[in-house]
This record gives sequence, C-alpha cells and structure tokens, in this order.
Amino acid sequence: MAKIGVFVCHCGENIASMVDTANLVAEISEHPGVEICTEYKYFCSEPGQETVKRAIREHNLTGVVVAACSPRMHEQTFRKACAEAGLNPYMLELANIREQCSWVHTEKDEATEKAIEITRSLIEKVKRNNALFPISVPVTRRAMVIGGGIAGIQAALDIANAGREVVLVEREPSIGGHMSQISETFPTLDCSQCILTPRMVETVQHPNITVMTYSEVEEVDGYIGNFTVKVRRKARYVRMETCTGCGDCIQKCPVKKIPSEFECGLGNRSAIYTPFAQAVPNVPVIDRSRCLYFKNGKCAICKKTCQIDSIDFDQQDTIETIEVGAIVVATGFQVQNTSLYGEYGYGRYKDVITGLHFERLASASGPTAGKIRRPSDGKEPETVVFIQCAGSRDVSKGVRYCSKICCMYTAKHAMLYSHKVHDGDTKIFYMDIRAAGKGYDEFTRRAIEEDHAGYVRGRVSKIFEENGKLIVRGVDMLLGRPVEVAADMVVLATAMVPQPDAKDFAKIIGIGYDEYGFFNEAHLKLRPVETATAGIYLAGACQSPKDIPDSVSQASAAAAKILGLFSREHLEREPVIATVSDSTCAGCWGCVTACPYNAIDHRDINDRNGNLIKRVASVNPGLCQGCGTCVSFCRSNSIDLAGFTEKQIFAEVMAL
Amino acid sequence: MGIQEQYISEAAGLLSSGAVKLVIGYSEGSTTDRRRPVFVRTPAEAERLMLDGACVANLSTYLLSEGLLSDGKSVAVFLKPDGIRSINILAAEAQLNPEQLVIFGFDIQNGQARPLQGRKISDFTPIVEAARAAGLSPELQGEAERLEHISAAERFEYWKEQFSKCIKCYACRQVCPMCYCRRCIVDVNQPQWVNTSSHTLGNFEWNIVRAFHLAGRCVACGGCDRSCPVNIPLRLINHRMAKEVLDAFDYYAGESTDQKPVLATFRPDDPETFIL
Amino acid sequence: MTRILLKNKLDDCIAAWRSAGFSVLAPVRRSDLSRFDEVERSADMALDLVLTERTIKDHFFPQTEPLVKYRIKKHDIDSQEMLPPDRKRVFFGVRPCDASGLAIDDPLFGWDYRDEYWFKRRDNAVIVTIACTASDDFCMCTSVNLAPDSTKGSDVILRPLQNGNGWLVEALSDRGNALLEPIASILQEGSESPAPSASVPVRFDVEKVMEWLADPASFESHFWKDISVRCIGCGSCTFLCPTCHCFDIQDEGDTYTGIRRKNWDSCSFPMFTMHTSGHNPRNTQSTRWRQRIMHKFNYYRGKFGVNSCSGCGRCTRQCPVDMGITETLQAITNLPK
Amino acid sequence: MSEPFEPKIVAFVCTYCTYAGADLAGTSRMKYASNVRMVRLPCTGRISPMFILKALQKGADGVLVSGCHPGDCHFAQGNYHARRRWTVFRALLAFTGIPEQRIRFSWISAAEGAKFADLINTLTEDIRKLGPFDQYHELQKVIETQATY
Repeated sequence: MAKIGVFVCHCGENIASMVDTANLVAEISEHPGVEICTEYKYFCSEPGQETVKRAIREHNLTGVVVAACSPRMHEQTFRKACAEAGLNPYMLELANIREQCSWVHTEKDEATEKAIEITRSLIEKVKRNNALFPISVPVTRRAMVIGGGIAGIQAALDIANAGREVVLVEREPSIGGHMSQISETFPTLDCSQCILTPRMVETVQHPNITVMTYSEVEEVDGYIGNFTVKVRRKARYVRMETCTGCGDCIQKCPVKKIPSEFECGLGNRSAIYTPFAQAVPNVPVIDRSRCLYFKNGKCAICKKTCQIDSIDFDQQDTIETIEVGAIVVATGFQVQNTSLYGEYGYGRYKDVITGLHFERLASASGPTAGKIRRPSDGKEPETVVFIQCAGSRDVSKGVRYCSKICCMYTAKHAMLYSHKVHDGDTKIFYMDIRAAGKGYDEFTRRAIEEDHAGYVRGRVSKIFEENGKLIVRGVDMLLGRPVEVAADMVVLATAMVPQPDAKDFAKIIGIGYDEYGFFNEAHLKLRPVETATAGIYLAGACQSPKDIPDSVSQASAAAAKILGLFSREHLEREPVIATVSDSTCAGCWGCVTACPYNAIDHRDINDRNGNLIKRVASVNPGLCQGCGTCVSFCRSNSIDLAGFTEKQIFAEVMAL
Repeated sequence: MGIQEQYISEAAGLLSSGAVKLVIGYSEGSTTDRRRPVFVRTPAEAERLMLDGACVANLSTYLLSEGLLSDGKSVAVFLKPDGIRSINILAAEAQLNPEQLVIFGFDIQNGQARPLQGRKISDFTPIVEAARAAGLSPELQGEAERLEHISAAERFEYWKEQFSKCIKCYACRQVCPMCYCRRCIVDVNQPQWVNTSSHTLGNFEWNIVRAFHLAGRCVACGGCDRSCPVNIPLRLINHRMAKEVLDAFDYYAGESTDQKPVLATFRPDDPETFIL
Repeated sequence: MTRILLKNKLDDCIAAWRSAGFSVLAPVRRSDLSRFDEVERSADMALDLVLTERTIKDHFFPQTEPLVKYRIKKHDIDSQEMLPPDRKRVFFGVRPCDASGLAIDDPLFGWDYRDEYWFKRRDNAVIVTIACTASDDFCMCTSVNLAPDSTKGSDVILRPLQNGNGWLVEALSDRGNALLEPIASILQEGSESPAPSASVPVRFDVEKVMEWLADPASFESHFWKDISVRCIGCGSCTFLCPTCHCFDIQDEGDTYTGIRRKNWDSCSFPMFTMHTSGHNPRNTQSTRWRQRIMHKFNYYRGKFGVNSCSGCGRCTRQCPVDMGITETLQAITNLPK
Repeated sequence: MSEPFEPKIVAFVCTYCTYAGADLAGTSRMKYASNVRMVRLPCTGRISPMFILKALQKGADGVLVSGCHPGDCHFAQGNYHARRRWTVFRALLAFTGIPEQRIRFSWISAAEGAKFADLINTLTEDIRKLGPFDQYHELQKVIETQATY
C-alpha cells in the first residue's frame, strides 16, 4: 500500500499569501494513500528538509510530494533529502504551487482549488513512481575544444595542464581568433598580440593538446563521456609535417591583390598565405578559389619555390573520427554587417569603418603599421567621430541586446587615437557609458579627462560627404540641440553577433540557441557554462557578447567542469530512459526510426538452443536521453519511459 | 486461357515444383456472390482457386499468421494493388520478407479480374506508382467532404450515432493487415488508455485510436468497412487520414519496401499553420 | 376460435400496449443497421426482414452494463448497485430463432445464482414472435431441431396469413395471454389459413455432430486446424449470436469514482484465456474455434441439456471471411465414419 | 445571474520550454486565469494523443499541447515528431466532430513567460465562449448512469 507524505510549503508568504495552505492540508489529508500531510514555512530550509526526512523514516513513506515551488527549482534538493532518509530519490514529485499557482493568480479560493488539484494529481503520479537507479557509463577522458580563439585556447590549456588530452579544432588556418586582430586591450592597454602569441605557441606545443587548424566539425554523435566527433580536415595543399614556415612561397605567389580577411580588407594577401605573421601553426594554406594552378592548371610557382617540396596540390579533405568525453564550444562571434544602416553610409564611404577596422589601423602589425590613416586616401584624420551602439540596443534595425564591449573599446580607440594623433579631435556619440568591470570606469574617465575624448550623448541621424569631409549630423541630448561634426573618419561600434552558421552548428552538435543564434546555457544564472546537452560546455562570445576577461573566465570554468567530469572513469546518469517490453514488441522499428539519438537498436531473443524466437527493439541506456518520442510512437505501448511512464501520466490525468 | 485458369495452372506448378509451400487465394463461398479465402497446399487443391470480380478481400493479412513465414519458405498470394501496397508496408515495418512471396497480382476493372504483370514485389512498382498518380478515391473524398461541410456539432452527432453501434468485436482490427500488434493498445490495461467497454465513449476512443494508428498506413482496401457487422463507415475516417498525410506530408502509404513511417519521420519545414 | 391481428390494426395495437404501460420494441432499420428498438408507430417497423442484423439478446444482456458504482474514500469504498429498472417491454416481431436464444440462455443465468440483471429484464418482457415465411442461404434452424415456426422462448406467436393482411395470434404463456388483454378489442375472429412456413433445408446432421464432438479423440483432431485456418479471430460471430453469453468484468473510472461493468467477451479473442502468468491455454485460433463449437454442441448440452445454438445463421451471414458454424458442422457431418 | 462558466483546461507541456516559460511567467508575477492544469512531460515527443482523449473524458472543455519552438527542442527533434502527430490527430478529431478550437497547440519557449500568460488567458476566454464541451461529456455521463431497461 502506498504511504505518501505530502509537505506543503508556505515559501514564506510566497505561497501562503495566495493559497489557503490549511485548507490544502485538510483536503490532501483525506486523499487515499496519504499517510501524513503537514505544512511549514520553508521546506527547503535545513529544518524543513529534516521534517521531510524524519517523516520518511517514522512513517515508512513510499513516496513524497512536496507542494512548493517548481521542480526546476528544488527537485534536486528534495531528491537528496529523500535519499538521505533512505527513500529512493525518484519516489518524489514536486507540486508546483508557487510559480504556476500562487504567483500567477489573484483569487485565493481559485488558487487554493488549483493547488489542491495539482497536489492530488502528483500524489497519484508518485504512487506509481518506481525506484530508479543512476546509470553508470564509462568516460573517455579526452576533451574537444571547438574554436581556437582566446576562450578555446584557455580552455584547452587548462584541461591539458591538468593532465588530460585535448583536441582543439579551429576552422581558420591559424588559431588566435578575434583577439589576434586587436591592437591593444582595455583597460591596461596591453598589446593584444604580445599577451596572446605566447599562449598560442604554448597551445600548439603542449604535449597534451592536438591542434587541428583549417578543420571543421561535421558530425557529433554520442553522449556525455562518449562523444564521437567527425572532423573535416580541409586540404591545405601544404604538408604540415614538412613545412618550415619560411614564407618563400608567399613571397613568390603572383596573386597578391586579395583583400585580407584578417585585415578586414584594409590590406591584401596572396593566394597562398598565412592569415597573419604570427599565425600558429605557421604553415600557409592555398586559397583554392584564387590560386592560378587550381584555376587553369598553370603557375605552381609555390611548388617550384619550396625547397623541401611541401606543396601538395593533390591533397584531399580528410575526415577524422575522434572519441572524446566532453566538448567545449568556443566558436566566437562576428561583427554585425553595418551596411544595414544606410544613413551611416557604411560601405558607401570608405572612411566610415567599424571598430574592428580601427583595431587593425591601430595595430603595430596592421596594414598601416599602427599609424592612424584613413582608408580613402591614407591621410591622417584630424577629426574622428565614434558612434556607439551602431547596431546594439536597437530594436528597429539592429539587435535588442547590449554588445557589452563597445563602450570600453570606443574609449580605448579614442585614447589610442589621441596618443597617436596628438592634436586630433574626437567626438563619441553614445547612449550610455557602460563601464562595469575592474578598472573599467576608471578607464573611461581617463579617456575623457586625460585624453580629452569628446563624449556627446545622443544619436547620429545621418552621415554624408561634403567637400571631402564626412558630415555627421546628430543630436546632443544633454544640451538639447542638434550637432553637426565635420569628420575625417567615422568609427562605428558595431554589434557583436553570433557566427552566421551558429544555428546550423548548434543543430549538428545538438545544443540550443536563442533568438539571435547565441548558444543557450543550461541555466542563465546557475549553470551558465553547461548546455542543456550533458557533456557540452560553452566558453566565450558564442554564448553572448563578452570581453576577453569574461571569455577567459568562462573558458576556465568550462575546463573545471570537464576536469570534474574526468575525475572518474565512470559517470552516473539520470535513469530517465526508455525501456522495451520484449513480450509485446512487434519489431516494426518505428521507434528506431523516430529516436533522435539513434539509441534504439534491434535485439534477438533466442530460445535455450539459440534459435531465434523474435527480434525486438532495445534501448541503449547510454545513448537514450529520455525524450519519450519512441513511447508516443509505439502503437502497442511496448516501450515506456522511466519517470514518465504511461501509468504515471494516466494516473495524473485521471486525478485531475 | 482466362486469368483464373492461368493462375490455377501456375499455382499448381509452383506447388508441385516445391517453389512455394502454400498458395493463399480465393475459392467458392457459401453463396454465389461470395468468395472465401483459401489455403492451397497441394497441386490438386489448386483447382479450388477462383479469381473473378468478386475477389475483393485483401489476403495479405494472412501472411502474418504466426509462424507462416518463419521457416523461410516461399508462399504465393493473390493480391490486388491495395494488397501489394500492404506488402510494401509490412516489409518496410519488418513484418515479413517480401522475397518469400510470389504475388499473383490482379486488378478488378468493370467487374472483371485482370492480371497484373510480375510475380515479385519489385515488379509492381509501376502499379503502385500508377495507383498514386490516380489519386485517392474521389468517391470516398465526396463522402468525406459531405461530412466536412456540416458543423462540428452535427459531425459529432453523426459519428456518435455510428460509433454507438460498435460492439467491439474487433473485426476491423482482425481483418486489417496493418493491425499486427502482438498486443493491441485496447488490450493494454496498465493503464487502460482505451475504455474496453463498448459504450459510446469507449467506442469513440477505440475508433479514433485505430484510425490514428492507421494514418499513413491504410491502403483503403476496405476490409474493415466490409467486415464491420454493424456497418460503421470506417472507410471514411481512414480515407480522411490518408488524405491528411498526402496533403500535409506528401505521403502515400505503401509506396515501397523501404518507405519510412510517416509518423516516425519529419521534415523541419512540415506545415504548422495551426500551432500558436 | 382463432384470433387475427390485421396489419392495419397494428398502430392501434401499439397504442394500446403503450397505454397499458409497455414499451414496444420491434425490428427497425436505423443508421444503416437493423435491430430491435423502441417504436411508436408501425411505420417505424421493418417487419419484412428475414432477420435483424443484431439480436434481441442485446436487450437482455447488453454489450456493456453497469453493475456497481463506487467511490474510493480514504479508508473504505462506497458502492451502490445499479440494477436495471422495472420496465415492461413488448418485443414485437421477434424471429423464432432469437426467441429460442433467450430460452436457451435462461438456465445459464440462473443455474448457480440468479442473475438479477438478466431476469429482471426477462420477467418484464413479453416476446411476440412472428413465424418465418421466408429464409435465406444462412438460416439453419431446422438443422438444430428448431423450425421457422418454433414457439420456444415466445409468449405469443404470430403466424402470417396467406393473404398477407395480418397474423394468426396464439398466446403461449400467461404473460402472452395478459399481453393480449389490452388488445382484445383490436383482434378479430377469423378462419383464414396461415401462409406456409419458410422451407429451411437441413444443412448438417446435428446428431452425428454431437456424437463426434463427444468422442474424446475429436478434441485433438487436426480437423480443427484445417477448418479454422482462415478464421481471423474477431468476435463478430459471438457478438451477433443470440445465445453467446460470455462476459468480462471491468472496473472503469478515475482516481475517485468508477463503475464496475459487465462487458461482452468472446472466446475468439486470444486475451479471453490469457493467464496473468502470460501462459495462454488456448493460444491458437484453432483451439479457440474448437472451444466455440464444443461449447455450443457438447459442453452446454452436458450441463443444461440443450445445444447453445438456435440456428439463426448470423455467424456465417456476417463473418468477414465467410466462415461460421454451418460450414464446420457440415464438415463434421461429412467426415468419414 | 448565473455564474460565468469556468472551463476546465488541461495542458500537456514539455518541461524544457513551455513548463519553464510558465515558471518564468510565475517568477515575473504575471497574472493569468486559473483554469489550466499542467501535466509536465520531458518533451512534446512524449505526448501521446491518448492523453488528449483522457483529458476530455475527465471533463476537460479544452486541451492545450505545448512545447519548444521548432529547432529549439532540448531533444533536438522531439517537437518535430510531435508536430506531425498533432497534424494528423487534429485532423482526425476535427473529422469526428471534436471542435478544433478546443484542442490547441502552441510553441512557447522558456523565455516566453508573457506569451504563456497571454495564451492561457486567450485560451480560457475562447473556451469560455464556446461553453462546456457537453457533447463529449455526455458520453461519460451516460456511462455513469444506470441502465434504462
């Protein structure tokens, strides 16, 4: 016989003010199978949990219903309490009478009635719960980090330094990511390359790290502890094993006028190239679409030039299959295409550039060797206008969110400019200055006070060219009047947006993404590093706009999570998985087709002499994620989902 | 030589050569207009076989008789195009190996049985394609549309009246080649999703569930409709399902032996205009 | 002294019975199904049918019947029996085979305890049978020692007049006599002769059948497998049979309340004999068909002295695969000695 | 004046999106009608059409089925499978005369607390206008009634 304990939580006043808990307790006490029903101010508190535990022991309870908050909040808390009192943790249900009742209703009698019905329904469910036991699966203690920017590099190094193997996959020819494009970093004005390059070298030389550049993840199968990843190693046409990185081929390549992606088009590269001088690995790739040899079969100067015969035009893409136990997704961001702001003239006027362009102009290794020269004519600009939120926080044309880094880098740009062009004049159009962070507000103050950055609160409505100047027309909200600035160059603080293929990639790897395409964390506050897919973690700006210190912190956090996972050879998984009834399965394999995880296979049932009696479906407990799609497909009800069985749900509905 | 004589002689030949162990066909029934299924195991018995315009039953149901095909031996069976589609589905759902079948295909035109070329399931691909091209039955569509033009409340009353007649004899299920489950959902009693009592509610549930389970699988052979001893127009409800999967998912049941079940697959751009 | 009911007086007759407190049920064809149902006018009746598709058994032993209503409380259960009401009914135009079916089933529902649900209805019902002047290819009453004008199970028998204008009326029981009282003035005296009964050929030798079935060797005969090979295992023959009476008890309800019901069950269904263990003593269709025949023509008579078949022929008439009792019993008849 | 009809609505939702969206509506203290009872499932893929029939039997005047937007399913594909089932089942119910307005389907993400609250209010109001689903509930009432003969 069921002996159910029901614990009605007041949640302070959160529940008790809208639900008549005394009435609830009285009603529930009369429900068949309820052994004890009590109420308390905070069942999630230590004494509250003690009450639950004592009741379990004293009344030999077979099931527990806590009528309180959402199971998404405290299911784990009370499962643990049950386990500590000797009751299987899965013999627990939470009746959500807070988020879905007391907080959303305004009539006490209605809310009370609803709370009673919710609780009854879950009592009937819990009566049919089964004791479940965690599933143990082996862990491949090797991690994959996808994306070789600063976040990926940090995660890879942390994991590798703790003694675990890491495979770092980067789709560009070199690791380094956006950070390698940046000139100096706020708030310290360290040279970005100077602090990044040693990390890049350390990564590629680390005995525990395998770096796969110019490679892309094509397929991810498996589950936490046991992923199988197919990685396409794109043909470089240069042999990694032998190339010394001398650069002779790059020098001799006749196709030189290709706008460099790394330089944001401000400089050129050749058809055989490394994206930048400090590239790691320092092995060039041939851009097949531009190479004369691939175009018409002639040229091959690089091959003739190479003294160690490292050019291989016959190279093919190869697919490598890699087994890993955990994955860090650190695929980074893109800057928004600002040409959508027609009024700013980006794309029309050469001297309207993005912040990233400015980084290249300011970078000592950039196309101007660090001198601020405007793109149109190479002259030093005397007046530079910076426009913040050129895309961010703009519901109508841009994105709704704040890109977080623009206030800081714009201040930095103004500072760098004033350092390089001493009599230059800056105007910064801004909405707010968001400078929360260690040393950040001090940094912006310094820009204003020491480097005379000219902050103008207001929006720019139009930019047009007049007599070789860019006329920036806007409004100064503080003064309440229109302003017009004749600028030589305009720098747009563009929005950080997800990689254009982020959603496709999310589907490949099986994680969620938000309305913009940033990847979803399992819980924004409490599980910001995990994804909803166990074993896959996030680092850096692929999750949301981040600066370097935030990206690095998250990368280390992801590494810590993975090292925790790798601390044991086996891990325990939630036992919410499907099971097949062998006697009734007709072997139509509809469930096999429907399963999103390929977790269902065929199994032969033989008699004692080994003769085949029948073939039935069989669920791989390691692969099953417990969605239950198979259960609803099965016409004969021959497959069921632990924790959400047909019996449980039937009982829940029939109690409503 | 007419089709009947031709098929009898061929069936006898297959039996005497041992190419098949059994021929499932039609024979004389208890009245002049009835044909009954017959199981022929010897060449001599082949004389009992009949084939004419009255041979309407979809005999593929019998192929799933327990143990019939498990010895790997071949069986010959008389099938109309609907039955051939049934075989495709049964093969796709791993219920039989079509290589074990010799199919005496025929079609009924103007009340006469006409032979279909081929003996192996793969030979009939053009027949199935032609059936698809010909579209769903306009007659059934007309009947279904008449129902769709009345109000939901009137339609409910119509089906309530029809389903109230149901006695849960399960002739519809038993005669259907698609109803091969070892345990029908209605026989699941933990929990009892479908009320087994044949009150109108239980009958409603039963008939809805069966129609749902046949969505994308029914080949409109009409077996359930003909078998129903209380004359419920089951053809209409099954037709409506066939139309739905065709319209919404471009899915025609029984096209090939490797067609995936319509409800175990999806396209990301499946229509969803009704979802809020 | 023969009394006659003229067809054109039928409406008066119905009215008289109704005002005497009877509901009148007669063959009707409604929603594409012929069956017995309440009528108010003769025009509603379908008296020209050889036989309704459904039997009158439905009105005494419904396909699903509430027995007990229960409410689950914390420590006990409230329950309340749901006996049928006392409702006087006339079944008009019953065929002799269906009427016989009721008589065949009476001992079954009363042998160990009196099934109130059956007898309350039986006691309140008057069966007015019309003898058959027509039959079809499936009728087989004569093969089971009944006839198109059998009076078994009837309270009144009506024999159609030769001229087709009405029926000769004969009361067969007290209940029948009582039923004729309210219509005494409607009936006429007359001397018309009845139309000849339908001629129903004898289709099998029931004596030989019973003998063969009683032989223990027959139980394991391969005959059963051969004869039942095309049986698809539906319950249409049992549910359309005027004498099949198997049922199952089911509780239906939600968390709080429910109804215990008596539902028809069929020996054709695999689940009929399924044990909780998973073992099924009748796990093939041939053993189930054997059970059906054995029960009707061997076991039942062993217990109640009568075969459980009234020869209506519905089992064959409506069988999806053209099987039925007739074919099997013919085959037994034709077995070599 | 009679009391306004308060419909009974049963919702079958996935825990990752719609249930979380409902939680968000709660944490945001949005207010909505109290007529809906939720049954939490791991995924819309787990929602079998039988659930809907049982809810109707239990006296629901309306049923809501809701889960993650296409592409957002925690289980990657569960909602796509569900969508096909719903398409077919909905057509079936409509054909048997169960009004489409009573069986509703929606996508509500974990971030759409407001959409959830709005939908519950709209749905409740819509069903209130339709009135009780007497036609179906009559079938259940008949079962609970003593035989008439």
